[in-house]
Amino acid sequence: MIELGKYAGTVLGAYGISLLLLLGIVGQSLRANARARRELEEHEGRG
Amino acid sequence: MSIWEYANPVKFMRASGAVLPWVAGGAVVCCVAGLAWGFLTPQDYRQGATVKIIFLHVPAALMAINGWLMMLVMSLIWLVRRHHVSALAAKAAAPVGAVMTLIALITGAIWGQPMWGTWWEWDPRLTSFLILFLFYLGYIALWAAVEDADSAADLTGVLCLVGSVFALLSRYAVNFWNQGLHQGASLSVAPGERMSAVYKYPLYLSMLGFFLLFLALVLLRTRTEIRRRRLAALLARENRA
Amino acid sequence: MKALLWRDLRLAVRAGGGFGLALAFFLILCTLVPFGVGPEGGTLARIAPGILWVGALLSCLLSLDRIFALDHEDGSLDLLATAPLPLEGVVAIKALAHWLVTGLPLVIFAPVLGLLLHLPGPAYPWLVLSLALGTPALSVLGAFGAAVTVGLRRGGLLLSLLVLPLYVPTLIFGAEAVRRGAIGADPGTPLLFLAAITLAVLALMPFASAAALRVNLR
Amino acid sequence: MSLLAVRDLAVARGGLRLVEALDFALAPGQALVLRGPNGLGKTTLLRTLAGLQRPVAGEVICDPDTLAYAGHADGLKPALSVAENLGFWSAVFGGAPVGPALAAMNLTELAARPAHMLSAGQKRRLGLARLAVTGRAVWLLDEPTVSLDAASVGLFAAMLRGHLGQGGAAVIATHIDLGLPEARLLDLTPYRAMPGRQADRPAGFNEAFA
Repeated sequence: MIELGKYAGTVLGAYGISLLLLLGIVGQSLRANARARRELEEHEGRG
Repeated sequence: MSIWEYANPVKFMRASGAVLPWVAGGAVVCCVAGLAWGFLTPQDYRQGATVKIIFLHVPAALMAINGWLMMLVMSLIWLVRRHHVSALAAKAAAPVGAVMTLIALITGAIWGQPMWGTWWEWDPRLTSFLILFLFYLGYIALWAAVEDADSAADLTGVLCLVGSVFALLSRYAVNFWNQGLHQGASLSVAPGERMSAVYKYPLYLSMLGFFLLFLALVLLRTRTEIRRRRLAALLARENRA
Repeated sequence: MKALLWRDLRLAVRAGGGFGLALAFFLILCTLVPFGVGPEGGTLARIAPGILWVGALLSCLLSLDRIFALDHEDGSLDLLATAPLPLEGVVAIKALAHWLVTGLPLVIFAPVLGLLLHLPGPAYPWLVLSLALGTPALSVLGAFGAAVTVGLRRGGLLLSLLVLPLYVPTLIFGAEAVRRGAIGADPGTPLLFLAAITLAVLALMPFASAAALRVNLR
Repeated sequence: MSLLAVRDLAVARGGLRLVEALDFALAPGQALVLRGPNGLGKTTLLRTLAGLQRPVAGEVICDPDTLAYAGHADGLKPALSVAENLGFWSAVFGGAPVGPALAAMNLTELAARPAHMLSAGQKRRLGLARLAVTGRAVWLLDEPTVSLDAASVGLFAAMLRGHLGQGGAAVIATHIDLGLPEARLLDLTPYRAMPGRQADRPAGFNEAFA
């Protein structure tokens, strides 16, 4: 385990929140894209 | 063949589909490597372990500004050349830019807490980013509020131009209003380098990672927008017939 | 152009609404602040410049959506757009009418509210001057926001979200001028910046507003 | 010499073409009555002619300072009187006297009444009287007779005929017979845009992505 000293909470908090936000936008983008693709394919498949 | 060929939705879909996996893969590799490397750097003698936050804060801040610049360029292309894909790319970039701004703000606040002794300091740079975040929110809200896609693209384009001028103006006004505690730009190519190589290379790597991540997200979201527009267009045509 | 200005002013006077409302709002706001921060004179005197400026700004915001919304609803805007007036001129005149109805009374009334908030004596001329220089910019920027949101349902809330960030530079320089006046420093620099912003905004924003209006009239 | 001509005109609403390949010309003294089912694009065509929106293709050939547009809404301010409302538009359009216009639509007795006290038909009459004070040659009228009674329709037809007699012209979208035998009829149905056809320049997002 690497040494974070007295700022452990600060650093881990910053990394945690940032990664959470990044994963959030990535996940939202992927979900939205999958949904748009599915809806479009359904529509085009129908005719 | 001119670059404008890629403004055609079909060509854009094909080209972006081919490029996206590579950009996304690169983004993941560079982000993970850069951030992990950054996390493992030794402590700074002055800032202690908090120096590790820089590997998030600086790239996010860069991408926050980069996102708005990209929106500005895309809006200009839309207003001048009327390429629909560029309007959608501007729309796609906004939420990504807003999240980057938020990350820069939050990491800035967390970093500032032990350094300045307070969670939020009305420092010019942080304040400017807060204002930039408000501009992002307004832009996203306007896209969401206008129903007709053509009007929405035009109105947000005009808003983006006006907003760019005022974001810049606010930056100078805020500087005038409060000289800051924030340290100067951390990356300087000037002699008398302020940052040692230990921190510099991981920082470059995570900047590259954030840039690729930004690019991948914008490409992906533009593809989403194109698909949504296509669905809406097909429905509109069926309603007509 | 003159006819349009007269009509807007006459409508504002007859329909009531805008004229007194902004002033009343300004008064209420400045009454509420001491309840929030306590009646201690020193504190009030210190924050008075900022409160007065923020109050003026919010009062101005209140009536922005009326600049174009009513004309849009009753079709006047379509007719004005096809009239022999440039749309940029229409926007400028309507912003001017808004300023005369909202901004000017605020400028005149602000010193009275300054008394309520213990504004230090030397600051009064700078308060009036900075508001007189700054409020036209608020009206013109507001007209832009109103032009962008004119056709929208629930446009009012969005209007605030779009316009308030645009008000930041004006607010900073305006309040700074009063603050410097209050402590006896030289308010010249912020006043110059304020005037520069107002002039630039007056010259350029009508074009952006007219462009937005044209999109919304399509 | 025509006051208004359109060549190969296409107009769009919501990013989809409604009417295309439209050609016509209006000489002084002529009136054109647009016919066609609801939603075909009569209003859109009139707004395009008035310059409120851009044509998707083709061109409108006219001097924009000769056009007067009257849409569904009359552009009246409820707080102002009839004479004040009309006086405002007269001042905007160059100061024609309001008296004759009031008389033409039988509004002289109502001149001092605030517009919010008018009936729907009276409001419409006031809106139409506005056309007379614009001094413009080409009137673009969108359903001008809505909420008018038979007598008022007669008044309007007489005013229109007078306007045509003075060398004016009019394009009118209406479903009723105005009693203007000299007016040309233009049914827009044959000009309805074909949805499937690929356009060289898309009208908007809906065409660009369809």
